[in-house]
Amino acid sequence: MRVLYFAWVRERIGSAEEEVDPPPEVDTIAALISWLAVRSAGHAAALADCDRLRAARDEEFVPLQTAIAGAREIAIFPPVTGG
Amino acid sequence: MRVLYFAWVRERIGSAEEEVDPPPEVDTIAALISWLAVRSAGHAAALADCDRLRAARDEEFVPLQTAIAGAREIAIFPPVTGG
Amino acid sequence: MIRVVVTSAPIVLADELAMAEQSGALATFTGMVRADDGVTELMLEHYPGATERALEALARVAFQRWSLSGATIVHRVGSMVPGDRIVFVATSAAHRAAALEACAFLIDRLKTDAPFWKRERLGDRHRWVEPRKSDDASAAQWQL
Amino acid sequence: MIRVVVTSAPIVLADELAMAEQSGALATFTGMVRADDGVTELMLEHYPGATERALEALARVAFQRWSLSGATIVHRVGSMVPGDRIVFVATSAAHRAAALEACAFLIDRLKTDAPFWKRERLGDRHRWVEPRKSDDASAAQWQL
Repeated sequence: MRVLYFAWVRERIGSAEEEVDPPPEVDTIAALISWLAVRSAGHAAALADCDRLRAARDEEFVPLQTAIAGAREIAIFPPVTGG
Repeated sequence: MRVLYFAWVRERIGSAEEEVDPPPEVDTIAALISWLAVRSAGHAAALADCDRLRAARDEEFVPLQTAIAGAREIAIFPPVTGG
Repeated sequence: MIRVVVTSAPIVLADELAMAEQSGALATFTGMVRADDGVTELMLEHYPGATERALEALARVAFQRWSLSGATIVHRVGSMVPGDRIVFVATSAAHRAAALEACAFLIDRLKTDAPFWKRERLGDRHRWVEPRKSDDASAAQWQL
Repeated sequence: MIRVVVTSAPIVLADELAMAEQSGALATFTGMVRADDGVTELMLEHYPGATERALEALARVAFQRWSLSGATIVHRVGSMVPGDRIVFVATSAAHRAAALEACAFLIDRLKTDAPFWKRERLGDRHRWVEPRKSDDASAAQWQL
């Protein structure tokens, strides 16, 4: 599964994307975020506070409680600020 | 005093403006309209129904009850339809 | 900056936009002649002098109420055909809500507050356009 | 007609207007980079693919809800300086209320529904723009 990072999430992690293979008990985006957070100090800094994070599953905005089974691509990012 | 007519008021009267000198008892725009209405069949057709008329005094929209004393120019016209 | 123009010349959007103040947020509205019911020509009559005065008063009200950096009103008069632009309004402000609201205010209010009259031609007959109740309602919602 | 463009090229208003559908009423909104607090550069990051998808979905919603004849969204990405245009929205409909409302809807909703992130540069430091509560409130007023 591919995980994409944007904005300050990307900056803190130091990478725009990574390929991951989470274990079966990591079943939602929220669980995926907790699982990713221990990978590095950068991951921890980026992913510590779920309240400041939003996500997309296969290019579609979804709540963090969304299941990840079958997803090709999960994106994790701060609240958007376009327009 | 100059009286201006616009739109179908102008068309029915057959003239865009005229100079008039109403007697002192013709003191408001509504009274002026009644006084003008008897001038010709065209005036009567144009000025019969006060509900369908609006007016300006010296280029400023005003109610028909407005006094005409001291006015240079009174305009009489249908409700506006610009934009 | 306030710009009010009443003209019989066509309204060129690119030119108007180039002249419009642009600071943060710019909202515009353009009204065009529709070919409803087989209308072939629209004649716009106005009250020279009073028209400019009414539009300038309206623009000044919007300018202050929404702290605009720019307000433009261009209204065409005379003979037009379907597709021609009748009116262009542009408002500019630091933030979008002010620009969008002021633009809607100006177009709603100029329909009831400025001395213009529309006459439609349909083939060989013509008719004066009746004011719409919905226009009065739209204008009335902007308390002054 | 729906037109959605995400581009790193400057937004040219005259070109966009020439392409926008114009039928009866045309409303536009243009957002520009402000030099607030000494901002010298704005960097717009986005999520390629998802961005276009979100904007097209939004344009389709507006198109149906207000029976539009045209909806255009052009959003710039990459590096910009104060005065540069970030976003252009145009909506066209038979009547003005539909065009004006749909235009306000699109700009309000794209601020919360499309994956863009703004980073401001102030001299030699930079900061990510925080979302504004007022943007959420503006977007939420448009019930779907």
